[in-house]
Amino acid sequence: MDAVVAKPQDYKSDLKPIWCPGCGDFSVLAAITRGLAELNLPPKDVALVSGIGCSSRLPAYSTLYGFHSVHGRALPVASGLKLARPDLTVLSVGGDGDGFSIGGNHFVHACRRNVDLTYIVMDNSVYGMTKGQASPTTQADWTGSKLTPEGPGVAPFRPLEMALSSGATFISRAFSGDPMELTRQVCAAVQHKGFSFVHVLSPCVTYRPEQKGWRELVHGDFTEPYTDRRDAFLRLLDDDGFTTGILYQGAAAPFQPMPRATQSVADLGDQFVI
Amino acid sequence: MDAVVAKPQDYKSDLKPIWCPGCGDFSVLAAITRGLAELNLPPKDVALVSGIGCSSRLPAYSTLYGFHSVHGRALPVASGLKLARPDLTVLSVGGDGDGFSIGGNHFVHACRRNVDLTYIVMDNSVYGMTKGQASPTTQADWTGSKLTPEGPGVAPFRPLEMALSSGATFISRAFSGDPMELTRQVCAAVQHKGFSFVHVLSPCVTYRPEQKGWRELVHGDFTEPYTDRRDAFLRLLDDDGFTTGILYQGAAAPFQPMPRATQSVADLGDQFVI
Amino acid sequence: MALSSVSIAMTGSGGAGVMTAGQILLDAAAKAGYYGLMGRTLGPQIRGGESAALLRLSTEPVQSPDDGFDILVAFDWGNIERFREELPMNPGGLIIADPHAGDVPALMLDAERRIEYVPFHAMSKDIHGGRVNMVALGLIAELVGLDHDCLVERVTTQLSGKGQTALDSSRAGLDAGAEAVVGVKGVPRLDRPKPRTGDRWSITGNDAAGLGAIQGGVRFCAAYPITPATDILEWLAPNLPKVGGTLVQCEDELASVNMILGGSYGGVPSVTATSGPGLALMTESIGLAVASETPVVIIDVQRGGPSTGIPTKSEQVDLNIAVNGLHGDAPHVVTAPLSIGDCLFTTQWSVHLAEAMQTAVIVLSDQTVGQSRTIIDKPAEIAFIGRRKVAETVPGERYLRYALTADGVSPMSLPGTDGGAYIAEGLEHDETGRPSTQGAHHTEQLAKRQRKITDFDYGDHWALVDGDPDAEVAVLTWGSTAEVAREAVNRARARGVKARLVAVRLIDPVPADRLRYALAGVSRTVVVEQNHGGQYLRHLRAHMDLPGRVEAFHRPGPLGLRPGEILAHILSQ
Amino acid sequence: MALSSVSIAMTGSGGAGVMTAGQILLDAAAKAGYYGLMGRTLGPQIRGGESAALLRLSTEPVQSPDDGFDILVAFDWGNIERFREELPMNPGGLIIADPHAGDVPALMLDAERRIEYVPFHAMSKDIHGGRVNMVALGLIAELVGLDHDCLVERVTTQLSGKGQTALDSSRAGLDAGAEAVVGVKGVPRLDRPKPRTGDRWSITGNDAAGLGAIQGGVRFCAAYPITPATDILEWLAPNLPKVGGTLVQCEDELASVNMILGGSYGGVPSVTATSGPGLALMTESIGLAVASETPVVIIDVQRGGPSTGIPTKSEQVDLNIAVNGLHGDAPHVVTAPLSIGDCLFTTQWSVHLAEAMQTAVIVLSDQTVGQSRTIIDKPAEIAFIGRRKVAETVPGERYLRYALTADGVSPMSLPGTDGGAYIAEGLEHDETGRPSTQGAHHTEQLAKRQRKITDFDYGDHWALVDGDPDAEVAVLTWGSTAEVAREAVNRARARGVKARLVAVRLIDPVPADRLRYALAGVSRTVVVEQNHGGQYLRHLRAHMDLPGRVEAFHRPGPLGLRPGEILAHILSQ
Ligand SMILES: Cc1ncc(C[n+]2csc(CCOP(=O)(O)OP(=O)(O)O)c2C)c(N)n1
Ligand SMILES: Cc1ncc(C[n+]2csc(CCOP(=O)(O)OP(=O)(O)O)c2C)c(N)n1
Ligand code: SF4
Ligand code: SF4
Ligand SMILES: [Mg+2]
Ligand SMILES: [Mg+2]
Repeated sequence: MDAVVAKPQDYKSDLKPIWCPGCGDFSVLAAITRGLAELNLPPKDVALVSGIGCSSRLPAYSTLYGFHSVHGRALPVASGLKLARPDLTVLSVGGDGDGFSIGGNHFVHACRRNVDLTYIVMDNSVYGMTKGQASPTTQADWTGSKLTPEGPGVAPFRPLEMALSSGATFISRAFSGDPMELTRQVCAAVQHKGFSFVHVLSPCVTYRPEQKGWRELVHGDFTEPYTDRRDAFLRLLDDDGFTTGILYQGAAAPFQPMPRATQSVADLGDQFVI
Repeated sequence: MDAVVAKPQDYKSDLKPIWCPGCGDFSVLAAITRGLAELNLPPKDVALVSGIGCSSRLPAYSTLYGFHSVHGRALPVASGLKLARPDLTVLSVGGDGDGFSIGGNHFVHACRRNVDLTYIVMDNSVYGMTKGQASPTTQADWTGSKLTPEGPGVAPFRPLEMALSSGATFISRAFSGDPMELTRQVCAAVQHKGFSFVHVLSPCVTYRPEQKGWRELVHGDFTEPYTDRRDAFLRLLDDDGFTTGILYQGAAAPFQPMPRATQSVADLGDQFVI
Repeated sequence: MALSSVSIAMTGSGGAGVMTAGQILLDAAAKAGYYGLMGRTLGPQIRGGESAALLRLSTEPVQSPDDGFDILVAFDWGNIERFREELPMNPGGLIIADPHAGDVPALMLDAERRIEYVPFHAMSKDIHGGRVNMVALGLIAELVGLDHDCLVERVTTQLSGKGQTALDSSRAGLDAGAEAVVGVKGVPRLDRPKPRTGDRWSITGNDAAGLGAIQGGVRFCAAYPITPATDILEWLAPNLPKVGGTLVQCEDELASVNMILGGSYGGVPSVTATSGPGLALMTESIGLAVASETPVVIIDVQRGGPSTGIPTKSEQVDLNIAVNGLHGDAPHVVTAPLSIGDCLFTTQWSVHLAEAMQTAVIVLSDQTVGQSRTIIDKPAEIAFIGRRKVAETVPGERYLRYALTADGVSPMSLPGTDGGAYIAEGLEHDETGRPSTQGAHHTEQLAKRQRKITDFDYGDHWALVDGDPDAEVAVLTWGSTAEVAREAVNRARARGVKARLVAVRLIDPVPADRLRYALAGVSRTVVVEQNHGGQYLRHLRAHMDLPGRVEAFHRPGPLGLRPGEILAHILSQ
Repeated sequence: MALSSVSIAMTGSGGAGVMTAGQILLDAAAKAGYYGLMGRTLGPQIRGGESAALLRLSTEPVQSPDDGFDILVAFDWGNIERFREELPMNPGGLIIADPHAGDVPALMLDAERRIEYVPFHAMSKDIHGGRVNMVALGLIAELVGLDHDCLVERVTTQLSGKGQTALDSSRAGLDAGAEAVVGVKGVPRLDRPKPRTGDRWSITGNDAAGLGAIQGGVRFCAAYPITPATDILEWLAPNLPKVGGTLVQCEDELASVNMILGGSYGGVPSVTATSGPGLALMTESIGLAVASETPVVIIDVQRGGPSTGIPTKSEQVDLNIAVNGLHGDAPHVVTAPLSIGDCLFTTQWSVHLAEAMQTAVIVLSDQTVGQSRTIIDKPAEIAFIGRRKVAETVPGERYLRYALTADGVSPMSLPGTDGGAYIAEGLEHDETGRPSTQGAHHTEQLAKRQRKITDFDYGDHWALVDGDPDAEVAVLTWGSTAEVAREAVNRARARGVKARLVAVRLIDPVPADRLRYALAGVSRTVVVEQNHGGQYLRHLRAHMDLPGRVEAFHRPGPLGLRPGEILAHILSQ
């Protein structure tokens, strides 16, 4: 495969997605396969790790290695895999509920830890898989769920700000309806050395049909990535949540890889000899 | 008790703390009892909820109602208590490991949820109770733990920034060695309507003896609380981690209290009648 | 051919309105005086996938499915292979298919099958705004002998607010369907309903669980959505506030269970609902409930396992974790509702048990009872209301939160009470609640926590025992398989086998004496459950010797157990 | 009076150097040719609290404590009531106290007690830089007959780097202590050590577990600190990198277990270590390991429970959760080391089992074996190395990750292998790994996952069986109580009772056939364990009928079981 030029189809499996027609996640799948093809990464050397949710079904629709883990735990699984197998390209994908609600702690600590992997969150401000409850990014006054009939009543989670505060070294936002920009970000994120976070606005046409209107709201104003956290912060304070582009790219060294052996296992016991 | 003026001793139990002599947590206990006395809150109407750690032992040293829960879960227990019993004054206390490591997700979501309670974290940048491992606030190059002999290698967690990004409406920092300021903050935090977060630098003299030097580093430069998130952010970008005072106080409404009954239980079944 | 019960399946792709039609049929039958139940099965697709409504209508109260279906109405055959096995047909059962959807797939055919083609699609096209499901509904109702006016009335109620045009076209569809019956032969018809008085309810197990919780005294719920438990929460969310309670959607299950610990510590009976994966996340803090003696109720609506498993299908597979999933020696209580309707009683009783014993109660419901709907007579009032032994404290006197009482239950003081302050403690402690590592304190507190569970008087509610006093065979089961087992026992008895049903609601502690008494005299005990490992049988064995020959009868999901297979087992030995 | 073993306890407040003295004594004895072990008990204070070093020195290999102590040396009596019960004395046992610390407290006194006062404190004051613990050490060594030079040599090694002054004062302390012996009467002395060749190790169970993991092939560890498991991690952290591996400190246990799932999916054998509360948090993802067939090893160093319980003390209380704590039908493996030294073998074997069966293995160690130190002969090399059945994939051909093989183990492809890509899946799936809700797939995968565990050949390692071929009594135990039980059996046999020890390493699956064989012929089976609920006995009952009369012998901690109480039970019936 190394010599030949890879095509996006090489990365797509023949399993039919369970997604609703029109779901934003189709574009994300397409952008990932296109991005990997552009980077010409052999499918056998790439792994996709996800949690549980509509979006977390994505790995099965690829020809890559993958782990469809449990709800909220994609990032630890992905981190363990990358730490144990630094030779692989590791991506983690999932939803806003998976990543920011039940998986919120791992998100924060993965940003801090800076393991060299890419995390793509398909944010639809809803729990699609469980049929339409509020997620952390849902507006406080959204009354569309029977579970929170008066609205969740909680200020929405700010993914980019949280990533920046937590120490992520690559932060971007894309819209599933702009596949070229999304593909560009996937490529840049995969190439980034360290933890990269791509926040994708990916509409749920079934439980949040109004999100079809996102197309009108999105604007590509993060033109150049900031390299200074301060600047990125200042920029974010003006953010309306619909600005796309790469916000920030820092330069911290990625987290420790597997070291080379310097001693044989047989000698390890020597330390116990009296 | 309402008529009489409360004294700090009224809030202190006769149980001898397990803390090491010189531990910063003694001052935090003193500040809490002093603050409650100043506010003249009857001990029977105050509850202290904690997780597990040296600092989390604090409730037992008070005469208040308390819940010594499990590691990392103080905030949900405290939130549940306050939501079910809005008449009580609820405080939650614990350590940096309890609050920012295993309890990190609850911290983030408690800041967002804005339940009317006060969270006091005794931060010593170490796991005291388990004998000295790195915590999220430990410097990346601290080699004092056998578990991370080369240092944790991870950028420290920024409690104030995280609280602000997560949506907390009261954020302050104090030093256990400045009991007057700490007491002032406890009082202000308890009086704040909504979630209040008091970050206390509280040295661990046993596993981080160098923290005795914090006295020299601390400076009280958050003089007036900002009321605009932007200003607070800008201020934090210059923070060295040792600035004390009340950084921010916002005005969002606290999370939903228990409503009044409008219907009898007996009538609830009517909806199932065909 | 008139029957006391008829079973009907309707299948079709999402959007075809299978579930709506099923619900209308059930409610219309209820109005007409019948009983019945409706289960549902869905494909993995979030929207537009295949689905089936699985009904049984009956002249008598019924909460078990029949062995198979008498009528299968297929709007189309999309992905039928995925749930073919969930659509067993009764011998001589009738398939009604639409020629528009093509031939009946081979895998639906066997020797005994009869097929009729009805052009639902074409018929609906003839009606302005016509829908396939209404035509089918009209046909089915007429076929099984359900009063057409009743049906029309129900549809009218259901569609009120959708405007006259919608009503008119639906009505036209129902009429067209009813008229098409003449072409269909060999139709099973229901007996006339018996005259009954009093209200009847149409309710799902999950809604019933929610109502049971509130009737038991619950005013606080904190939870995280998970299939198939979410409906309980979605019912509680708007209903709790009506009675002065509240529900919080949490960031995860760790938060849920700890929030209800907080609420309960405050004196407000509290509940959460989840399924296997969520229960697994809660066990550390359920242990805290046990150690700190804080009453909480956790409803686990079981689904196919292990791991994420089969979220939309049913199994009785979380008995192991519910009973033994806590670390340390952590006695607590596990219950299981015995039917859709019994979700009400069992949940209410469980709140009572949790409050009375100040412990954690795990209720093992499952997808089958939780998400099925049934018609029941309006339930009688249930006396059980969660009542804690509240401490009478004396200011100035030391209050012993964990006092060593005879029954093991220590009066609990509620925050706000003078002289009652104490620390709810997860560390081992002495009677005051102060941490202690001493063996004496440890042993006495362990014994007390055990005693209060073991010595409690659970009354007659531990199980449903029914059948022959001189039975030779006992069918011993638990939870949602009870009604299936009951039907099997009744059929066996009708064939002259002396048989008894013992359907257990109290899973742990094992009510060994009562079980021995209930099983007295039988020479065979058939233990029936729907899982791969035979979890209940192992649990029983761990605690007692069962009388007679013990026969394990269990298999995994997704197809629910059927009376016929249990009957066959009973007869085969 | 010369003995083959002498037991010594030293107690004192933090800072008195009790633990240092204990460790030096043990190592010096080892150097002199003795065996022995040292446990430790600590108060709740983080620093400066009371503590005790609990030693037994012996001419023969020994890994069980004796019933009580022959000598108790008290530097002071601070908070002695908190751990009095952990300091049982042998009949005629000698208390050596410092008059400086006041009278011997009443609760230490009973009829058989003998007391000698030695002014350690005053003696140490006479030495420049003198320390109480060195004086005591000198005295004890001399009392029990340990060569003074050996002791001095050991102290010298230990203190090398602390400077000559420290050495000189320590030496002076040892000398002074040794000379004080003349005033002390009625002293139990050790027999001379037997001559032995070969290296000996001084090792704790937790260190041994770490070494076993690495020897088994582990190269990745992710974990969160928790008492009493942290030492395993603290040993692994610097040692894994030496052999090309790494350890990550995680944000919590949810992260730990999922990180090792990731590492293992990548082909690197992976381990985590925790205690009860952490294990509880891990069960959801251990279920994922089972369903996705990803090998992982979880070492649970058990502590007193339930909930936070008694973190620093030992109990065998997590059997329930380890065996049954997963939701769904989730067969996996549970093992338990049989002694401090056996932590090495059992952990290594467990890595082998996990890799061979592609499943989760939970190792039930505990605080007693984990944090005690023992002297053993250098262990022989163990053959077991984790080896996975790796798939031979053919690019272009569909790889069946979850192929239905005869033994249930499906060859696994590792990322980077051409043609081997698959999705590790926690949803139920077919052979390819694609999600499926079909009963046929579910049943066949459930059966396969069960079969690979049940049918595996565990060899002779499932237990240690020892004793009389014609035994009448079997003492059946598991994990860390094995050595205590062995001593009880040996004492019973010395008294003419025909007895056999069956100490089980393989807790689940229950090796029923092997157990029946091992218990064949006995008329009594005494099941010994250290917990309140009799968890192992219930587990065995759930799976098999035990032969003969079954007698439960169990009690909770913190005091470890003693050979004498088991012996008494054996003799009493
Ligand atoms: C431990 C656990 N809790 C809850 C669930 C139920 N659940 C499955 S997916 C999901 C939320 C999915 O939302 P999101 O991550 O935003 O994905 P989406 O479906 O919107 O793409 C939930 C709550 C689960 N599978 N496991
Ligand atoms: C689930 C669980 N994991 C781990 C532990 C072990 N543990 C107890 S306290 C603690 C850390 C305490 O650190 P911190 O919260 O900073 O408190 P400190 O002792 O420093 O005051 C840990 C890891 C536990 N009790 N429970
Ligand atoms: S429910 Fe929403 S998120 Fe899920 S597949 Fe459908 S459109 Fe996409
Ligand atoms: S170990 Fe540190 S944090 Fe704990 S009590 Fe001692 S000084 Fe305080
Ligand atoms: Mg979503
Ligand atoms: Mg700390």
